[in-house]
Amino acid sequence: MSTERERREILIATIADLLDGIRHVAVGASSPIPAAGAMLLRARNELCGKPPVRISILGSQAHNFFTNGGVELFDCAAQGRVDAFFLGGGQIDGHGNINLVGTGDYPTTSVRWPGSFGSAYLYHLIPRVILFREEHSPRVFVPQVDFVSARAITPEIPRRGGPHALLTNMALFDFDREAGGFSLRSVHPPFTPADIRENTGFAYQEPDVVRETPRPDAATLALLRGRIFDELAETYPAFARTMKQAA
Amino acid sequence: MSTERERREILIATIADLLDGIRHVAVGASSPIPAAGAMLLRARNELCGKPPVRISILGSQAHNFFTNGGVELFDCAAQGRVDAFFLGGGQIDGHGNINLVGTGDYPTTSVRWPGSFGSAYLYHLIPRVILFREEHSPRVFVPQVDFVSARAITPEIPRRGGPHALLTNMALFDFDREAGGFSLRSVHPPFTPADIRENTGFAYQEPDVVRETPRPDAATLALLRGRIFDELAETYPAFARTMKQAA
Amino acid sequence: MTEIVALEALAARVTPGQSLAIPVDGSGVAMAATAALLETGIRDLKLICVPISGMQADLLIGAGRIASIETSAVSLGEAGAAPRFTAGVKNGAFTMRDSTCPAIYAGLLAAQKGVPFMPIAGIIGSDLLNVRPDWQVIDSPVGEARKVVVVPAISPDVALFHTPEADRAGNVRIGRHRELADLAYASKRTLVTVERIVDRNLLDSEDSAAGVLPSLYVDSIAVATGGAWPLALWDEYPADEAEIARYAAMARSEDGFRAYLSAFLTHRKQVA
Amino acid sequence: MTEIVALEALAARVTPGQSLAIPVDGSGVAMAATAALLETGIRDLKLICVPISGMQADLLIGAGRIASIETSAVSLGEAGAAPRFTAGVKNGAFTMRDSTCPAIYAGLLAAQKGVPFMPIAGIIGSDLLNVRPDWQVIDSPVGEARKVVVVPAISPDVALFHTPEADRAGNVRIGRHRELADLAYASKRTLVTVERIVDRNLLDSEDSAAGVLPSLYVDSIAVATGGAWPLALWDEYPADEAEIARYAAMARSEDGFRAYLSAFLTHRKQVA
Repeated sequence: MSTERERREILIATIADLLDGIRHVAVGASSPIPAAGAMLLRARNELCGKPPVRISILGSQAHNFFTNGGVELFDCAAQGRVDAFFLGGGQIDGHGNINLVGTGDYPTTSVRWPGSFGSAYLYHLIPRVILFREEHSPRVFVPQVDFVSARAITPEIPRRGGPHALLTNMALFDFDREAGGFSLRSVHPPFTPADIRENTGFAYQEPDVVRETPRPDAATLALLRGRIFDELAETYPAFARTMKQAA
Repeated sequence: MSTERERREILIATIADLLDGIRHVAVGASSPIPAAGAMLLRARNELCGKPPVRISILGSQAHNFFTNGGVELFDCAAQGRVDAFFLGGGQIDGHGNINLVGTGDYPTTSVRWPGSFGSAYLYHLIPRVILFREEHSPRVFVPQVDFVSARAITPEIPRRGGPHALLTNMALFDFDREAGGFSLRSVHPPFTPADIRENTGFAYQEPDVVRETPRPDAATLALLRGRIFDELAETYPAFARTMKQAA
Repeated sequence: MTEIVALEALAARVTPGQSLAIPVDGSGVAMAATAALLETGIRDLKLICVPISGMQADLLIGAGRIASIETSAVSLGEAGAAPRFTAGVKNGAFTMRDSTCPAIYAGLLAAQKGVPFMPIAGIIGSDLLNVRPDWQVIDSPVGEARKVVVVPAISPDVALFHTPEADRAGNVRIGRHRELADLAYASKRTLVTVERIVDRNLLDSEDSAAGVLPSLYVDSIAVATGGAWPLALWDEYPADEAEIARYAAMARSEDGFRAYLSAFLTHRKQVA
Repeated sequence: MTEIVALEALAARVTPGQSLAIPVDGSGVAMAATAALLETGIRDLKLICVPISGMQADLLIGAGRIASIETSAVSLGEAGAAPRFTAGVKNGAFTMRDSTCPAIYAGLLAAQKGVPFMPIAGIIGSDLLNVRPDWQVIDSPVGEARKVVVVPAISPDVALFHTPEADRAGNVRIGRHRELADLAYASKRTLVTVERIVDRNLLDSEDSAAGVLPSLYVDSIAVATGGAWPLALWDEYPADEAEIARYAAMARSEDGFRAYLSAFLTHRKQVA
């Protein structure tokens, strides 16, 4: 249980680092770990006197700065007023493309997922899209997605948006928009680069020496286990309770 | 003074008749006579148990059913939810085209009027546009407008909107969309068909016997001078006061 | 003008073969009206989810009432996948029209504006463009020279949703949930269920008027207390997560779904 | 985040050559800020009236501060024609971009949506299409086959308006005047003057939130009591018709306009 908590804490702290420098991050519904990461950054910036961070959480009342209905997030992104967002995928390929629709032949796919949501649009418009998928397996990380819900790179048209990093239960990858692929940045303890190679179905760049993803320091953990999980409880009570209990 | 009031009362009653059968009429700002006509129809329908009439008056708080800002009237018209509207014009020609921009060579026109407002759009979309221009002179009613702010007929594209009638201080014309021109329906007393011919710069159909525009009957006058001018006072206090004082 | 009718009469306004637009969970989903609609024997609905749906779509799908669905996703959220949707897609039980959230809003906006199509940012490179031949990529005819996706107008026959209150004139309080207004503007007919009818005129004060959908856009209203249950309604009541999880579990099988549906309809009649 | 500054500082955020979007009379015209802006020595403004203007545009025109104007009309309403506008058009004192109200909204909407253009109903047959070569008539690329006008996006550098109140976080109450939100969404920077700053958070209750422009879209706020005078501000105060009529009369001549302008600026400084 404590391991599960530590796993989540590394993810949350990593997300806070990935978001550093942004002014406005939007978080989808049912995304407690991204939301906690965003809240950690907000608290940290506030404590260091750095610029404030605005967090929009879809479906939340308290973290809702929108007054123009469901379309406002999308308009806001088109206006360049959203700096970061999170996307997942039933499949994610080595080109950064994501599949939220299903596997096999469309439309009577053998596995069907809910659908593309806003991905096809937001991937073009939000500069720092963090791909967040906890399950790290060859089933998820494939050479080529069966259906491109959202494409990572479209050289034929200018765009400000696209993937920034890929964070999983095992590792953190950077995305290189020029090269159009991922490179391994760090591996979460206790995993090794070999574990990553074994569980990743697509090719990626691997540095000679692979760093370990840093564990959150004591100050970060104190902030996380206190204020952040309290703040999180408003939107994700069950998740916050579990994290608190594990402490 | 009483003559001026009678002139206006005929216009108001004529407008109520022209609006008969509509469900929603929009009235521009600074249009007390069209507004009074719409209110007369509304009161009459209510008294006879006929379907209710909705009146939107631009710039009024009490007659504002819109909650989506300045664009809502235009959207509403595009959706087919506005049945009638009023337009004027610095020039109106025999084809029903109106000019709200100016005379002479554009852009440095010799006479410049405020501009086209929403006319270019609404003329296409509102089925029963009533052209209302009190001044009846060859200067206003020209063979061909110098600038077409809004065109009455566009055979190349389907449209639901366009001119229904032209009402002036002297006469009422019907507009025939097939023929693309006006025909004289009635002349307000004390004018004669010859007066109309003399003061109209465009060609129009004239029946062998030209009717006189009916004066409002006693019941209509009572309604007008009582309830309608009271209702009108909220939006057009000065106009309503003048009409009441003249009574 | 807006009619205020019984829930059954409201449901009867929807006829077979019509396109029906419904909002996202939490925005104000008319679940009680959906039960009443199922009771009418409705069929061949062309469902339009604005921009996604959950249990409401899954119930209509499982009961075999839809001919097609246009949506950006169907999901039960925390409770996982929507079982009847997933099964139906695999069986080809209905025509699937996959979309992406802002494209649904763009289609509705085109209808709101009375134009045949709407341009939309992004999307280029997505396989959605392959499976939606009604979408195109064009060179912008004016303004900045660039490629842009265009989608056709979406003009639903009927919009159906649930909100806390309406007044007697038919004005409906939608608060910040302006997606409900987007639905109504674009639709030929709008049916609304409410928790309650209030006596005051919602357009009377500037503050309350800002959160109102005017009666001009509302055809029929019916009272349905707890009308979004088991889904959430704003700050009125939260989702009944246990009930949704129970649905998710039962609806995994066809038989389980039938049993749930039957109990759901019975429950609705008892509440009414 | 939103800054709360003095009126002079707010006016100084507008720089020469920028495009400046302003709302229609009665919606919330920032007249006090316009006086402050005139004092900065601003010039070469590209004025965008959403969708028309009155005395505000006429003052800026008369003072020789605009390079171009895009508008559907300039008029003093009951007080008649806008004298400096009328004179300026005849002299070719600025570039005139005649429009029609919904086309201005459509251009702003394109900017709000991040697309290069917007289709719009109607207009076909109008001479506006001849004098606006940046507008085109195209065959709809998808959906219903028909001709439709397309207009380019309008992305103002600055939006400037006045409303009754803002909170300390920079949320601005706009009530039903959603055209003010349309302005802010489309503009790169939004400057707002208010009658007062309130201590409560305007987003806190669902009812008041519905009529709020979130601080996300608001760059600078300044307090300007009576900031719309002599124009009306919603239900806060009516227009000062006598003052507007006085302006209309004086501004008929160049000298009269100069005298009015000088007194107007002096009056504003005394109020502040």
